[in-house]
Amino acid sequence: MNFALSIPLEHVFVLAVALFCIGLTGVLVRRNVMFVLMSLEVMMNACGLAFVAAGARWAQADGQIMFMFILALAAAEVAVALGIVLQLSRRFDSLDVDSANEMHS
Amino acid sequence: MNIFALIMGLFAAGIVAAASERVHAHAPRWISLIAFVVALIYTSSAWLGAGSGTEEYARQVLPWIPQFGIQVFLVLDGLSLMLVALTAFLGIIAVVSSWSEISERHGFFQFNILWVMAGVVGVFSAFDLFLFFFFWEVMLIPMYFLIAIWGHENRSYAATKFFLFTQISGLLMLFAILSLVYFNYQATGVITFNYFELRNASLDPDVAWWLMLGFFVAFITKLPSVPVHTWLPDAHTQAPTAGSVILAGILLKTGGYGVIRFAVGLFPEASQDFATVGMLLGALSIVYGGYMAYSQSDFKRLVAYSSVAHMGFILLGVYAFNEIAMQGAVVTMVAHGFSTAALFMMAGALQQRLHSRELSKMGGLWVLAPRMGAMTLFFVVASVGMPGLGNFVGEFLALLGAFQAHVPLTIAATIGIVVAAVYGLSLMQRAFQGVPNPDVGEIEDFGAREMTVMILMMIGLVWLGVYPQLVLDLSAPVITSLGVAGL
Amino acid sequence: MESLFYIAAVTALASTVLVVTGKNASHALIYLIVSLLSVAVIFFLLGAPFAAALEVVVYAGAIVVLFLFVVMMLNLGKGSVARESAWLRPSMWILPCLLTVPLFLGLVYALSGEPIQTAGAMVGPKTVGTQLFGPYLLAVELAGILLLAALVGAYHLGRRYMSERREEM
Amino acid sequence: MGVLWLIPTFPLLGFLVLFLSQGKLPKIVVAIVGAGSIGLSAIVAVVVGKAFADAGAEPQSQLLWTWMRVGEFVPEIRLYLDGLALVMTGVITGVGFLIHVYATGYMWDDHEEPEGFSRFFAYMNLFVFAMLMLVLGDNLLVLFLGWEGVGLCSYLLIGFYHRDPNNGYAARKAFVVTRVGDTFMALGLFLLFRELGTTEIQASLAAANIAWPEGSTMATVIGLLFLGGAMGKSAQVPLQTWLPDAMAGPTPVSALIHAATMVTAGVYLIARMHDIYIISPEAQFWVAVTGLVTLFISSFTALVQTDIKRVLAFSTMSQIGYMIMALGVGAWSAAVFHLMTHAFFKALLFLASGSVILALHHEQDMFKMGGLWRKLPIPFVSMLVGSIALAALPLTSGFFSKDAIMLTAAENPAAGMVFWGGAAMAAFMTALYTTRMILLTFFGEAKTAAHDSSGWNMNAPLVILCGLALGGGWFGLDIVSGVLPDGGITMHDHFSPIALVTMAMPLLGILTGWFVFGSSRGGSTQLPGTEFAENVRRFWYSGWGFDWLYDRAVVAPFVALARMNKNDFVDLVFKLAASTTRGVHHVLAVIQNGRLRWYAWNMALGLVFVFVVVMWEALG
Repeated sequence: MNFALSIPLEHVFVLAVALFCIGLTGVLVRRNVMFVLMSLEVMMNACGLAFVAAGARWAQADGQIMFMFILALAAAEVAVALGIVLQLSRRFDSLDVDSANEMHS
Repeated sequence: MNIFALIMGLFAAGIVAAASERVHAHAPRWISLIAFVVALIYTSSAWLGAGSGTEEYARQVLPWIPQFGIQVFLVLDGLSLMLVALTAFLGIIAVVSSWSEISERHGFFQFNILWVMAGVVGVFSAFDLFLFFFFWEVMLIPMYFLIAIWGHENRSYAATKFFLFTQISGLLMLFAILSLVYFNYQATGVITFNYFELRNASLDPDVAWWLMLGFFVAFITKLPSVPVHTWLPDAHTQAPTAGSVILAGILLKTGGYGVIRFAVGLFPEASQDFATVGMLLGALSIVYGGYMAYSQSDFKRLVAYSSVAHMGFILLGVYAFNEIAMQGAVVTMVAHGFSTAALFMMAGALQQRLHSRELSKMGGLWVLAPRMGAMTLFFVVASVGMPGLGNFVGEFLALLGAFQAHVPLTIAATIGIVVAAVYGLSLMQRAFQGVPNPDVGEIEDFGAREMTVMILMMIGLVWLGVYPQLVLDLSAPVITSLGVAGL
Repeated sequence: MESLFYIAAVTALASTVLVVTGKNASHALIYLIVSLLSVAVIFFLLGAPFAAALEVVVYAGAIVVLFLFVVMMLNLGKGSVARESAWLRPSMWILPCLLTVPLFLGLVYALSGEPIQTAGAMVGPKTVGTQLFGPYLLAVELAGILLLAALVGAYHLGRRYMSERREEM
Repeated sequence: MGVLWLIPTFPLLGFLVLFLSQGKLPKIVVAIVGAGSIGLSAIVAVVVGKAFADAGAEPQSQLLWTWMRVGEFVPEIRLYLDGLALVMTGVITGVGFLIHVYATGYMWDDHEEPEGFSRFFAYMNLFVFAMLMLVLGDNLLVLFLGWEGVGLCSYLLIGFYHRDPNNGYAARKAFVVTRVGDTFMALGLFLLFRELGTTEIQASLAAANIAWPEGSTMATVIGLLFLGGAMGKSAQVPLQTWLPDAMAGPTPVSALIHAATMVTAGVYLIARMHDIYIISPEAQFWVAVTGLVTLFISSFTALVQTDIKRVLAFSTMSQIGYMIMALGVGAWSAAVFHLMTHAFFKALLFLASGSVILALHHEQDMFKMGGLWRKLPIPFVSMLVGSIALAALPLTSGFFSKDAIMLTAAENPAAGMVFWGGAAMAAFMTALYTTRMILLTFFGEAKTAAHDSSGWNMNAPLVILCGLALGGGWFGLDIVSGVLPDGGITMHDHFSPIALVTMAMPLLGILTGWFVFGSSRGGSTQLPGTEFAENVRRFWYSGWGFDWLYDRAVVAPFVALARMNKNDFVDLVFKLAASTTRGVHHVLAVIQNGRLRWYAWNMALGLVFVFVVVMWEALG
């Protein structure tokens, strides 16, 4: 059974880029660390989409494999990042990413 | 004579001195004193033990990093021996001069002094360029600590300045050393850092000129010569007395030694081409240093600038490229070691008593402390270049030789001795003569300990002044081996 | 059938925008799940069922749930929504958008060219698996180490948080 | 001959004893050591001189040790005794001894520097040592050692009363100005060594005679450089300004150093190096000009001084001017002869004035003296004797020497009448200011109470020096005839017209002086009181404006320059490097502000930038 469609690769890429840019905007705009992390997830997911699409163009498995690595990376990142978020809210009683800034410039 | 043992002994004494502070706060200075006395006796015995006309008093070769042709290659020829003996002697002076000045971390203080001196002995005896550079850096860091920890009000600035100047110029030298080794390797297929082998390296004249410049800049920074002298007044002013004594008496001489041994010794032809510039810098240092010395109001700064002027004679003498002038440079090194060390000791003693180095806060001290006055007078007069004292012999020979090489520059340098009279006597006037400053209460005159070292240095200067032959005989073979033309 | 791709794409975009602009963390997470599920659909349509499954299971299932746990632990209530509104002034969007919009346009321009279709062939889990444990074995190992490190790190960070919480109670 | 080395050794030992005892010896011991060492030297000098004369005045030398040996430069510490050196040694030890004895009285109760008795004699002994090395050294380097040594002692003794900064200033001025001369001399030495390969005096003169033809440029240059050295040491124009200020020292110092011995070192140097000047008449001519200008200028200056010691100082300058001019016109022996007689009468004048000053409690202004001749008979007589010798009244010692100089000068082919005329004018002035000094000091009303407290040790030297000042001219000085080229004092016809005028000048001066200053009995300093005369007086008083000129042309610019650059402009270069680094640090620190979104934004910006560049490359 083959559900695979032949889609213009360009369109998939546009979608990936759009997702990536939305995520990037989120990272740049949000102060709440939770949203920043979510935006990061969006960005990584967009990258994964691009890889999978590229793999699909040649009907090769490599794209999916790269996606899996991105997945692993995202998982690792989220695990650690959420640990930090917990500490942040505990120590500074805030979820502002800048609340831990001790630099004086 | 076992030079390696001497150097390691000083290193070890440093560690023991540092550790001994736990036993008693004053144990380190005794250990340090004993170490230097032993070093002096050991060195002198090598001197006296050898017959006259000896060219090498000791030679030692130990393997170190054979892959790169690096050895622990130590040689004491006349010049080295003289300077090593001076090092040990001034080590004693340095320890005595800060006998009661240091109030904290005695152990680490003496550790630094001993390590600087060990490094200096290494510099004077290393004939492997890598080893030389190693010791060059070894002597730098303890000196940095001496200034940065036990210095006066503006110490970190001065220490950093000292460090940066020396380090950057040292980097140039390292670059020159490595390039020299590389070019020698290209020519011969052998990697070696051995001084004698590198001396015979056949180099393209242009390359040799640039390499010589690398060494030259490093050494004149240490010397120091105008225009890279500006670290010296700050470092001297801020350093503790022992630091100033070592800095003026010994560390500056490593620059002079380096110029003779390496800049000229390794690249005789390139140095010949460079002679006029070298002499020009020398004359410039003499005049400018003297002029700056006059404008200072801080005792130590004044003496520091006078050092710049005196070091100019070394440069002038070396680059005149004849035996008389070069001997003048060598005698100047030794004599300046005595006279300036004594003046810095005096400055330290005054600071300890008055808590100031400002000449405006002195005045009329002769009445309060006649012995200090008389001693200052003697050493000021020596530094002004009075015949019969060591500095005169050095400066006169340097000028006499330089005159044969370049008349206008010698005339300019001779003007420097007038300027020397101006600043020297003005120092004497402002500190010791005139109406006693009412703010100065009773001050303690020199005691037996201080007088002993002062008189030792006086004897040294008079001896150099009336019979410098021993020193001249020591350095003569070295100068001859440089291929300098006699007159 | 192709329309299915475009529907999924639009859903993904819309829900993602809602994630980024949302003020309530829990709601945003739900939108994120929607977005991820849409992407999973697209994976499926691209002939990558294994990736689609992982997207659902790991991303939407594990990672986002982890987020939810944290949101619950931090107890972000109504106050946090108000604070978000204060933090998110409209003017703040201008500068980042000035950056991302050109980036978007540039990337689109760069990626556009002669229209190419995807292969439309299925690459099943078996192929992926052989590849993964064949040429990519070393990378798998590295990923494993990374995950282990993350595990240890997360444990370390979280444990101190929990123990401090316990002391407070 | 073997005891020659003892002559300088005694003063050196005296110095060492006094120096090392750090002023802890009792005063009487100090006096005995201080004066005794010079006395012993004098005795040895007499013995040596007797032996020297008996041996037919053959030059003799004694090698002490080789100073140093560097290549071909092998200066020896060798003492060399010939007639010239013997005369100098005699003056130094003889007059020196008398002055030392006098000083034991003069300095005994010194209220300004009560602790300094021992120090004073230490310096004085060191001075005599250095001076003896100067005249006995057979090597220009040894001569230079003495040369600088006497300069040092001069500095130390001028600044002896160190509590007063003015004295310190005067001392430094003396040292620095003479150092300028020393620099010329050192350069002459370098040049001499380069050309002739030796600094031995006798050897180099012999070599010079062979190497250089008459009129040789090299001889001229070296001659002029040595003349520069002599100018500094002997206070000749234009390096004369230090001598009047040097009077800040105790009076015996002025007598010994700034009248009898040190300041004549320049005369000695030129006399010693006479072969050079004979080779180069041009250099010799400039020697004569220097002497003439100095003697002329300073005799006018002396006329208007108010301080008795400054009068004597300018007088000394002028008399040395005579000596230098004598050397310049070839009256070699006469110059040395005048050096000796001048040492007698000028030492006498200084010591006598010292007695006056002491009696008046350190009052030196002549206008506050007056009428002292009754109260201070011995100083008065001494002063009178010294004055007539200075003025060169016939049959005094000064007459013989000065007459010989002036008559030789008149015969000079280059500009004989100018030399003679200037010298005669100055002789007139000398008599004039001497008369003025005597009248102001000893006649007229008493203005300050005097207490004569001088003991035998102060009076005896005065009496002996009186004898020498009067009779010293009969020595005749044959002893130098073998050394100097003119073979002794040239005998002139004392009854030729020019000789008669020469002889009459001093008498004329005294008469004029009596007429001008005697009528008012010392009441007025003024010459006829017009504004012009007052300006002239001020100009003369300032020493013809040399100090003014040097202050503005040399001292002030140097000091201003020094003030300006106290912080060393070279350091600015390095400070600039440091401050640049610091500035860059501040700029970069703004970027690193710890705000995550700022970092992210910059990362994105970088990404866009890289992307744009890549695209640009790909498309372009």
